[in-house]
Amino acid sequence: MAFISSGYNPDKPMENRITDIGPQKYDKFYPPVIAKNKGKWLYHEIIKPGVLVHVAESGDEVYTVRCGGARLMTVTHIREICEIADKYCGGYVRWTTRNNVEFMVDDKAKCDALITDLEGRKFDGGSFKLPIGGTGAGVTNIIHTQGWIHCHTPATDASGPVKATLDELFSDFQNHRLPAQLRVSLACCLNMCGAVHCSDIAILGYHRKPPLLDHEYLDKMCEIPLAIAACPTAAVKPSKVTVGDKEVKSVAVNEDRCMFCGNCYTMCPSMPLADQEGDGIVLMVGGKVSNRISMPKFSKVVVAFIPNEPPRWGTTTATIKRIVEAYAAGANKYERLGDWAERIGWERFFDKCELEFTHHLIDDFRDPAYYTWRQSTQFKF
Amino acid sequence: MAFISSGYNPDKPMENRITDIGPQKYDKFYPPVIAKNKGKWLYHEIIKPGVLVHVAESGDEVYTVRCGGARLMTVTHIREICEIADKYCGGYVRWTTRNNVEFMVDDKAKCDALITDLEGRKFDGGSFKLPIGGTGAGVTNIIHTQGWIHCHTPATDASGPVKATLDELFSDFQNHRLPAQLRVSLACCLNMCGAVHCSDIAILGYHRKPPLLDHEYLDKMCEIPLAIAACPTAAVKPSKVTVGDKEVKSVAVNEDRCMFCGNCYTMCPSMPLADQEGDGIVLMVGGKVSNRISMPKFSKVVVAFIPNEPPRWGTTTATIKRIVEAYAAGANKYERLGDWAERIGWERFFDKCELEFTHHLIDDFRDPAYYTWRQSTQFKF
Amino acid sequence: MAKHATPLLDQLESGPWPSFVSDLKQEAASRAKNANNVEFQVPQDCVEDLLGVLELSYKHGVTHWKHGGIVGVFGYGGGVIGRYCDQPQEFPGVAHFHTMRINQPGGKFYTTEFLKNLCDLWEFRGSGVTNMHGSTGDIIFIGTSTPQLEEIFYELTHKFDQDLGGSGSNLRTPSDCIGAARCEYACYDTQAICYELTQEYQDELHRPAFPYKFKFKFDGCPNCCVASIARADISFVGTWRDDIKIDQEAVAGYVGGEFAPNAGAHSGRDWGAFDIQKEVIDLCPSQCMKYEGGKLAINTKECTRCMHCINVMPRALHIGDDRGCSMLVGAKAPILDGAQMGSLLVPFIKVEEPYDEIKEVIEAIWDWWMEEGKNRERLGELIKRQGFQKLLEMTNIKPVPQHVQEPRHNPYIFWKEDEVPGGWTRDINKFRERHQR
Amino acid sequence: MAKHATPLLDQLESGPWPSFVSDLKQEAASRAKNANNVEFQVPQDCVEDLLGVLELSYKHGVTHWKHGGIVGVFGYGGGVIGRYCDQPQEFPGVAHFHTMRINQPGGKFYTTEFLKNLCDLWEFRGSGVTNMHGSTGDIIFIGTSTPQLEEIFYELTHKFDQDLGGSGSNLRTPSDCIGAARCEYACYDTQAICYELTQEYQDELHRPAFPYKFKFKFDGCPNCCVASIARADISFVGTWRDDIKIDQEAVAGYVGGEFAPNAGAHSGRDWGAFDIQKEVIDLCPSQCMKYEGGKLAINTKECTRCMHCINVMPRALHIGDDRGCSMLVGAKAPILDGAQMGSLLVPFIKVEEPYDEIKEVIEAIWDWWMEEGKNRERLGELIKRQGFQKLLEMTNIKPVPQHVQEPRHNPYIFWKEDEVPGGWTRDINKFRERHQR
Ligand code: SRM
Ligand code: SRM
Ligand code: SRM
Ligand code: SRM
Ligand code: SF4
Ligand code: SF4
Ligand code: SF4
Ligand code: SF4
Ligand code: SF4
Ligand code: SF4
Ligand code: SF4
Ligand code: SF4
Repeated sequence: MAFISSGYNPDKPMENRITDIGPQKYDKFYPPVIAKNKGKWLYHEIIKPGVLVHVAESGDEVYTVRCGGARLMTVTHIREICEIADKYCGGYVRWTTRNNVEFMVDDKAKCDALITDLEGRKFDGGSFKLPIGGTGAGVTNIIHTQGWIHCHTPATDASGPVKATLDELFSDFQNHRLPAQLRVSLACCLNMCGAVHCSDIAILGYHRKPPLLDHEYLDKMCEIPLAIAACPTAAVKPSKVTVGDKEVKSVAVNEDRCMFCGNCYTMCPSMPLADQEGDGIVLMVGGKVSNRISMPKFSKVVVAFIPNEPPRWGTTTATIKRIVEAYAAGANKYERLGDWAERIGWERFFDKCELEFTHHLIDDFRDPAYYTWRQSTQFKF
Repeated sequence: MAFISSGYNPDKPMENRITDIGPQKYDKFYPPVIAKNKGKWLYHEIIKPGVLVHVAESGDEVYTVRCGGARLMTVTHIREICEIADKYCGGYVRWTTRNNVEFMVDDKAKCDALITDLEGRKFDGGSFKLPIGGTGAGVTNIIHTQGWIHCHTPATDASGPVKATLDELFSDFQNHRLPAQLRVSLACCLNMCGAVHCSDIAILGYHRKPPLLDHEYLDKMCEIPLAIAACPTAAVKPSKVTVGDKEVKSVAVNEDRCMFCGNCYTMCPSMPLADQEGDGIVLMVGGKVSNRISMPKFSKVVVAFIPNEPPRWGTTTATIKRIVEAYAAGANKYERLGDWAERIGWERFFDKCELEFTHHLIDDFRDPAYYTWRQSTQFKF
Repeated sequence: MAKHATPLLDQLESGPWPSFVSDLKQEAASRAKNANNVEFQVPQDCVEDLLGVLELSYKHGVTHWKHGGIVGVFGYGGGVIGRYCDQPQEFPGVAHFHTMRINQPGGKFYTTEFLKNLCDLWEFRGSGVTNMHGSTGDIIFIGTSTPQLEEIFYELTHKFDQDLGGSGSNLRTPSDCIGAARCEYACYDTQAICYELTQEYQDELHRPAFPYKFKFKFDGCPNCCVASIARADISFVGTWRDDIKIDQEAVAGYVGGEFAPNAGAHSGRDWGAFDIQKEVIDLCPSQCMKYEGGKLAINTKECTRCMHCINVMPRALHIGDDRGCSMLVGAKAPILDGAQMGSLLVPFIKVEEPYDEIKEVIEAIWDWWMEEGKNRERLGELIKRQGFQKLLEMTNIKPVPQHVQEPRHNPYIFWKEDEVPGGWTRDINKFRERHQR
Repeated sequence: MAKHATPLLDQLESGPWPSFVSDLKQEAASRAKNANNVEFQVPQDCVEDLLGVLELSYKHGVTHWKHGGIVGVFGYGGGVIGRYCDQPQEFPGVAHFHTMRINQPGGKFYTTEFLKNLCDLWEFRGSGVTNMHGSTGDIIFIGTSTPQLEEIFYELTHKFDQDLGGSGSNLRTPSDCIGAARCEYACYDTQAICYELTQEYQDELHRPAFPYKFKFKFDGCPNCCVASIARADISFVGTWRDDIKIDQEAVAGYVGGEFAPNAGAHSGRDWGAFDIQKEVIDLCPSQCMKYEGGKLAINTKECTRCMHCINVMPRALHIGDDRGCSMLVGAKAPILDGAQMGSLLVPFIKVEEPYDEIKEVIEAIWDWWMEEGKNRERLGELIKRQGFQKLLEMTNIKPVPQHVQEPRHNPYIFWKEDEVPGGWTRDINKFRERHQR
């Protein structure tokens, strides 16, 4: 493995340096039918799950075939996508904001051929490479984060639970039977790298043990004042500790004030939180971001904890499935999950989804908590 | 004016002392028709504004005539009420939870005579002594507090603004033309001695100048630590001040953090807030306490400040009248003021009531403030 | 002629609403005349001076009363609010002008005999000026001097079998709606329990042992005519668990226009013919009603007992038979940390003598609050500070979804060590075996 | 044969959803085979080791990655996230395994040519594993070593005219919905402004000068397909001010069953015949629609542009012509003080080149935040700390009722001295002239 230079000269980093050029300009990448009709689209239709047609003022049409994808993608897979795009789409392709792949063609016949091709592609393990779906009143791809594949703070994996959940919900990826769109998201820790806090169903990795303290190294590896300042509950305080026969500067954690957010660990590697028994999943439901009918809203915590169960996170996926089925059975047409829960009342939501209500679900975080308690005699038995 | 003893012996306070006997037992004071039919009422009807009939399972009826009253009442006035009750009601009378007087009779004929009598009674100054009204979809008596008649912390008077407002709203005290009941309340300072924070219209006395500091006396008259602890914004700090040629212990106030709540003054008389130019009225609207249709809710601040204008508080009463008329014109049947404002949107509320929206009306008090800003693109131009 | 000119106040004599100025003037005149030869125990012209000092406030735009100082009756920590005028030379009649709180009877029913006795006493030993009633519910005697406090108390207790109400860091005078006495909506007897608890907790009412004030209020149904939800540390609001009783014939009477909707509450305007669909079915917050084929049906399981349909058709609909109350806790005015409404703690509890179950809840709350509450910290603020979960724990009440309007949206769950397998004590070196630095 | 046994991960190869494990395995195999004789600049078996370390995490139930340390390219403060494995001996191929963020093109449109170039580069100088795309929007190259960072950057800029995205206390890579490119609902050209602002603020994007991260996201309409409201310090959401355009004939088409409602989004279930009253009129949040006599009418003044009716009948209803966007500020994830959604700051602003008005707002916000924001304090938290009123003051925007969902319910108004006649300086002795102690 010989080092091959790009032309970059480490001794003269500024030589020929090109910086601040930004991304490629978007319109260089528009397929011709898009370039021509941009801003002049009249309406669209979902021909069947995963397949859309948009019709322009000019009469032009663009057919879009949306395919699911693990967003963790190798170059081999991307090359295969390119190959398909070259074959059917004039060398253009796009990704959606939820990590689906969209192939666009400008006539119906090409579209049918494309679909047949896509449906046939499978990985050796048996899963689809590019399943068609993700439109309309169904489930689409799960927005997610890095998890155990790359991050240092996760309380659960990302790609694994997502794969397991989407296997469970797969039929709804290819169907429009739900009352409205249902957006599932996953974040592997409280940092919530995504819009997880406003999802119909959010899967959240959560720690439950206060940080370990690596006293011997703490002062060497961390800036103690930063670690202290990082804690939102002021649980971290400076301390002196005897390690062996030396007294070292370190920190102490008031464990009863710790909410396991991991901020201290972000600032200081000598305060790890992760723990096999402690870590697991919180389920939140009923959030949304669109302004349609109701205003955007936060997801609410409905299951305080489910242990990590790799590789298939069975309890998590079964619980999600139960929620989806209860929603499908109970909600009105166009009604998002959160709107349904609010209409029937959260007391009914727990009944219908067969979820246990525990004290953890009652807000106790700062002043706004009060507004989530019930200041009324209006409730259902 | 010779001192006349009750029998109490100051030297032996415990002699014959009777304590802890509580109030009179309620049922000693029930009119016979009430005693007989208690718990067995079937339905009621408002025959006309201020006049109710309740019908019992037994077939018995009780007619109630409700009369407004300044709740500040002298014994002369109470004796007149007793005289009426003796004449028509067998010597029974009651007050409502909103300081109205209720005369009850058990047949219609007595009721008519009673009404005629009441309608004729006026004070020398010309106002009614016992105007009939206060029922149904109208305005009833204004709940209020002590104001300048007795309290040490008010930012406005109570009885005066209440009289002025009820003169302005008088026709609605005797009419059922409003969409629903409309409850007006007044509190003369932030302590809000009443349910003012949940009223359709709340008139609130408010200071706008930080406390004066009577340094010379402060340490003598107050417990400095209590004054410091009283401040909800931690604006009060201990300090040393030179008065004349003496250094005295006192406090300092961080004026930018002061919200003029008067808590420090409650704990320490050497920190008065009252000021002719500073003090005045805040108007809040849209609160309610009943659980009917919508849940109870807080009133919202819609006018940040109106100067005190004794004796008739013209701007305040005119503003209230404008709000009532806009509500009467715009709301649906059964719709409380707050429900109306929420249905049409607060942006429309300000239009329709011709009120100016100022920065003061945007919440900036602690974390929950965030939840009152608009997290949506849903709004009206 | 009046002792003080009151040109500003005089302007409040006109207009239809009863004028407190006119009333005060008639009292002043009555005292001046003293037709019954009362031996006034406080200055005869105190009402004149009250008008005078009020006129001065109208001129100055500020109050002329100052702090009370501690006055009261022996052995009680409440029931009296001390008050002094800050211009005693000019208004000697009100130089000392304390109020006394007299515990009102349930439902505020009176015999004129009792009232007249009070009037006589108060004319004799005080200013003759009252509030009927104070915001908490008491009869307020406005204005007497320190020496008269014991005298009045003595006469009240000895002659009239009547005690003072609360003030200070006490249980405050409980109060109730008229309820079963004259209201068909009452789900329990508000007067009975209000009286019983007032008697049971006389010690708490008169002797300050609490961190701050504490209030009970009793509403017979969710209409909340005593506004308990807005202003009681514990509000008791009547409710029921079974079906709303429907008299279909009477429903037809409303639909047919025979009966006025809402008992005539909307008679001041022509709202058009009664439309049961629009006015009842569509406004039901839980959308649990149907009117089909001339029959009204309610799905009890989904009903939130908001009272609307019953209010609109009181002849046709009646509250259920399995009655009791909901208990909500923590309501209070804005000082210090913002106003609160009561939060639902006990969704349903029977209201039956001797009220033992209810007393258990009350006392568990007090134990916690007296243990943990800071000086001048209301129950609502303690709940906010330590959390609703803590309240449930201390009252031994199982968390149910009814406790929340919605579950928390922040996931910041404070797990306790014993809830987490393996506990919190871990060995960094063991961790480092699997995770190098 | 695989370098590491992965019995747990293998179970994720079954099931219909695309298996990332299968994909990683195919990549591992491809690198092992190296059909094109690539001179891999990072370990050829790094994907095997990635599978291995992931399997270990599946066994241990915890991550095996540790803190990054500061790595990057010269002169930039962002674009690279350092990452090291905590078991480097066992998995040397991923001992150093940094990610690079490549600023994605607007709307995430690509030519295959460009993509293939990126693939070649990343196979050659990195692991060949990517995220398409990261949550902020970037193309994420997962896994390379420190020396390769500059090489990749050099090739990207010199060969592909392509820059890195943001990380650190920088402007983050802005991102947009597909908008006008293929969507009839777009109220402005999301790609154009996203590109323009990305270019304009390259310095802010690459060189950390902010208290913390800062994000722009561009949604063409209130459907919010890039979820800007949930996760952008400034979200730009398209809207309009004039009438929704109604094609009555097409409305009739929907009513008659000729067109599928909501463009066929509900085709998976039989919801019965389309009922315009129930499905559109009754669901309109502002109740501003009427369907009478076969004509649809919308009261524009009351419409809140929620998109529902347009979504249901895209052939019949079209957004207005007076278009622009709303700007909302402060959205962020829960760390530290709780999640926020964007709060409406600018109800309406035109989105037209050169976007000067918009830039003014942005820069006023930045000036304030850079002046007042604490280290690691997001804009949303600063707004919470100093108040929305302060934000309006600093951006010179007039307060309007549109800014609030409801006016404050606490009356705790912090008046400023210059707003109060007479100011705050008062003389206690003068006060005492009127008010004795
Ligand atoms: C392709 C994509 C935009 C992009 O730039 O990539 C897109 C495309 C469209 N969206 Fe979207 N939305 C896309 C992400 C979103 C998101 C963002 C997200 O989920 O993270 C939202 C907000 C979700 C939320 O509220 O939680 C979103 C909320 C909507 C809505 C509102 C639906 C609702 O009931 O609240 C509509 C309207 C509709 O469905 O009729 C909509 C409508 C549409 C239309 C019909 C717009 C059009 O006329 O072309 C497009 C096809 C819809 C479909 O798939 O059924 N799009 N759409 C995104 C596809 C994601 C995917 O792969 O599944
Ligand atoms: C007499 C009184 C109880 C008492 O113990 O003294 C009372 C009596 C009745 N109330 Fe009330 N309410 C009384 C204060 C209240 C209050 C408390 C307050 O205003 O401070 C409320 C809560 C107000 C709020 O929500 O802000 C109250 C909310 C109701 C409601 C709910 C109305 C609504 O639209 O929300 C009803 C139902 C109705 O009006 O049909 C009701 C209904 C009734 C009925 C019809 C009950 C009955 O069947 O007898 C009584 C006659 C109503 C009328 O006046 O039109 N009562 N009622 C109080 C009279 C006060 C007064 O002098 O005006
Ligand atoms: C007399 C009365 C007002 C009236 O005109 O009716 C009253 C008068 C005072 N209240 Fe009150 N409160 C009165 C009912 C209330 C109520 C209403 C209620 O009980 O339903 C409230 C709101 C409910 C609540 O308790 O939160 C109320 C909330 C306050 C507060 C704020 C308490 C809080 O936690 O937010 C204070 C301030 C304090 O305690 O220092 C206060 C303090 C006071 C003081 C003692 C002022 C002080 O700091 O010394 C007032 C004495 C006035 C005077 O000179 O007569 N008063 N006070 C009411 C008692 C009469 C009665 O016994 O019937
Ligand atoms: C790569 C990415 C997740 C992904 O799998 O896609 C990511 C990964 C990380 N995020 Fe993130 N964030 C990513 C998008 C987001 C988003 C979503 C967005 O931008 O729309 C959010 C929520 C929105 C927001 O900004 O609030 C997000 C909120 C955070 C936070 C919490 C920030 C907050 O104010 O609450 C942190 C914590 C921090 O900054 O210390 C964080 C920190 C991190 C760090 C740098 C962890 C750390 O503390 O060092 C993660 C590095 C993971 C790794 O090893 O690769 N990341 N992060 C996303 C960036 C990819 C890209 O450029 O496209
Ligand atoms: S959510 Fe947490 S663990 Fe997951 S990628 Fe983001 S910072 Fe890392
Ligand atoms: S995990 Fe969060 S709450 Fe706990 S000590 Fe660390 S920073 Fe503080
Ligand atoms: S509201 Fe304030 S000023 Fe008025 S009586 Fe109560 S404590 Fe006194
Ligand atoms: S008035 Fe209130 S905020 Fe101002 S100093 Fe006094 S206690 Fe503090
Ligand atoms: S609260 Fe209910 S029971 Fe009590 S008076 Fe009002 S309506 Fe009747
Ligand atoms: S009481 Fe209220 S919730 Fe129950 S049926 Fe009647 S209107 Fe509906
Ligand atoms: S946000 Fe609006 S404009 Fe953008 S893609 Fe979605 S529907 Fe179209
Ligand atoms: S866009 Fe929304 S608010 Fe406007 S008319 Fe359509 S449904 Fe109603």
